[in-house]
Amino acid sequence: MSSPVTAGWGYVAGGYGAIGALVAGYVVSVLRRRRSLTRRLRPTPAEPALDHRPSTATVEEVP
Amino acid sequence: MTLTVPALSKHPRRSLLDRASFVLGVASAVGVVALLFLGLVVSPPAILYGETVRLIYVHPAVATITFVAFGVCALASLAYLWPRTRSPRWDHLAGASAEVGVLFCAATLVSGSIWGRYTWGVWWTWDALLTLTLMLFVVFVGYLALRRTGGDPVARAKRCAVTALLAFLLVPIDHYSTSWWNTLHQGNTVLRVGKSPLIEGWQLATMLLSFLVFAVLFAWILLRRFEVESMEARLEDEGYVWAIAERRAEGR
Amino acid sequence: MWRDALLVAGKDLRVEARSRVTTNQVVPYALLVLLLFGFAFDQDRPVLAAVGPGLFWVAVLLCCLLAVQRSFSLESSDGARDGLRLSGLDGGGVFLGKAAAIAVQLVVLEAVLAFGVVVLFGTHLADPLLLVSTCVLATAGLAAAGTVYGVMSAGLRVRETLLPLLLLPVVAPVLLGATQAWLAAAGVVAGSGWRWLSLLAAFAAIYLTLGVLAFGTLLEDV
Amino acid sequence: MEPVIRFRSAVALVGPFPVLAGVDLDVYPSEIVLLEGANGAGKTSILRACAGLLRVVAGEARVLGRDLVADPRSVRRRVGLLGHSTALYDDLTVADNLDFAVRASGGERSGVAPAMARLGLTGRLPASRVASLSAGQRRRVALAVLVARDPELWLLDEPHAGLDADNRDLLDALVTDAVGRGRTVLLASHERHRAHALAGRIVTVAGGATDPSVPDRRVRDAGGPLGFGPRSDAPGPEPGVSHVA
Repeated sequence: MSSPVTAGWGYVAGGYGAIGALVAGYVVSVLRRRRSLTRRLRPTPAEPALDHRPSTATVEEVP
Repeated sequence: MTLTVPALSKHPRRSLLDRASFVLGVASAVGVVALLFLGLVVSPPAILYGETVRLIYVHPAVATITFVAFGVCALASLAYLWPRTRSPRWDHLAGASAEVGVLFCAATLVSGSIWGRYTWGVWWTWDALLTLTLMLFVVFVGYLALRRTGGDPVARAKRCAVTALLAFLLVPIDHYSTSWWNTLHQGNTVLRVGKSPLIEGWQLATMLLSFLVFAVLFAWILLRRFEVESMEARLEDEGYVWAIAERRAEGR
Repeated sequence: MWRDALLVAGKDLRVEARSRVTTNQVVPYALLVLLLFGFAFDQDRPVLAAVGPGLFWVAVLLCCLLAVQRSFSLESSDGARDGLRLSGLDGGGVFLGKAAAIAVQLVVLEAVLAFGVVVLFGTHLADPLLLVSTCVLATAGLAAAGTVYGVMSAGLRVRETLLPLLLLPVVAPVLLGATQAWLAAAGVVAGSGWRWLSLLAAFAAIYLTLGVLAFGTLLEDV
Repeated sequence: MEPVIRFRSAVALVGPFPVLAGVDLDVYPSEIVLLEGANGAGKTSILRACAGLLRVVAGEARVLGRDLVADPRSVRRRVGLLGHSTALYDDLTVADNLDFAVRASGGERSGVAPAMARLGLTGRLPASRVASLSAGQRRRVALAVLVARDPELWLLDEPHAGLDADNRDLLDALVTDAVGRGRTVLLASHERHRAHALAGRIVTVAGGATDPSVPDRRVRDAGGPLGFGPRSDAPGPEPGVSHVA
């Protein structure tokens, strides 16, 4: 059995790697979804993006 | 004739949320780097565990965040179910925190079993806390499956809110049932560390830092995910206005 | 509310009496499950005897799943679900009614299964009082939880696969508690089985109260 | 006179799709109103909305004085909906079904026997399982439930479909009786001839809304207090009474 000190690094790498991969992978997916959504939500130029829209959207706004 | 359709969700104010999440983003990035540096380089290996003690800088923090995330989900669900405080935003928060919770729960389980492999020589033991965490993971995966079922958004939100509450009620029940059953776990030196005599100096400092860093990271991810959830709802919501116009055109 | 509950339970049980689905299909299925366990442990009698209670409760859990799916398939036919909504029955009443109907069917199943376990596995069952009270509490918990998740997944297209995913992990504590109580009754496990009953009682209480409160809104939405 | 049904630009959604996109409708007590329109125009949705089954998310929706937007469940026991699906349990017998349906909605069992007699559900029918009945018979059982409950508002979705000639006459008689007893009827039907003979007023539905361009046509005075002129705020239907071909 290799001495406990060196054997430990394998597990440390495994642990950090696992958490890192999971968290990083998820963060990337969330950011990508967020970017695509902001693009799809880009309103017509007349209306500023993500402004304080009135709580009810009235049909009038629909051309 | 004006036809008003209540937007099912008020979208988050841009300035406050964006600025907050930007700051959080930077803070969590810096925190992670500092934690890696302290955890892997500066703090000494322990006598008994050798290098694997470094796992103590990630595993307990991730585990704690898991419970925090599921707690946020349960509270948001409760707020949604309560008629006075009902608003779609609670449902979005519940959905976001559940998903982040499942992520951290997976991280906890993986890192826990890797560490268990070293210290107990086995990937999995039917220990009270491990079983509880795995139970929570399975139950909330079911919750996420329920979130994706379609239909009327209000109905979906109610179903999910009730499930989230039930899932979170599982925590105390499971806690007792599994702890009566048996427990191998080391007690709270691993999970919630107060001033623990077992470790001190750099190790303790790094560990406390790890809780802070992961808390900030959690908050940032949650905020981003919450924004995504709200935007998705708004997209669906805006669809209604167009759909109503098309529907009426059908009639003419 | 209790009048509504009786009405709904009466209806469900009368449907069962007429259609005989549980007695003709679920009971044989339960015995089949025991048989499969027998094959799995290749008739190693001492092991089977010791593991009997656990297998019993796993079989009960699987049958509870079928009973819940059957109970909510009644409503999915020909607009019956709208009928229930339209009738203006009290949500809590409908919940208790359906849960009671499921519970009755489960009790019948448990009787048959207990007989099966004793015969097939040769499990020694002592302390009948503890056994029966465990059954009563566990059945209440299973029926309540089953009804809550049953109505939740009833309206959805993916209900067949969603219900097990939602229900089984949640009733795991019941499986654990009931099995431990039975093992204690059979003297296999040290310590008193009564401790586990308090767990089963807590579980049943939580799901019964939450079911009565939430069922109305859950039934409301498809 | 407080209308039994009062919808103002009511919107209802099924998932993302707005089945109702701005419905304006007034129905007054003891009136028989016919909803006409193409398939998918929203007739059934209007009936389901009136019964409180379909949630109205915007606009105003009041039935029997109750606000459906706030609480759709408040009106259900006073309303009867006869839809395409009969809401019966196949495994139960006709008698069991009727008994459960009536008692579940708060009615008395006493109403069951006369209703069955009225609908000709006699002989071996009461004891036979609903699963073994023909479509026409099933509709008669569903109709019997409605007759036994005798709610204040009758919502009939294509009631004549699947009924043979004399059963249709029976239906018309039942509806006329109900209106005679002060009940109100809102029905959707494609049976132009029969529906027009039955209905006092016709509202056209298109594109999930009541179509303002087509004025409400008055067929004839169907008894009951109908002669109170055009509705206050709706587009004025021409007062003259013309028999619509």
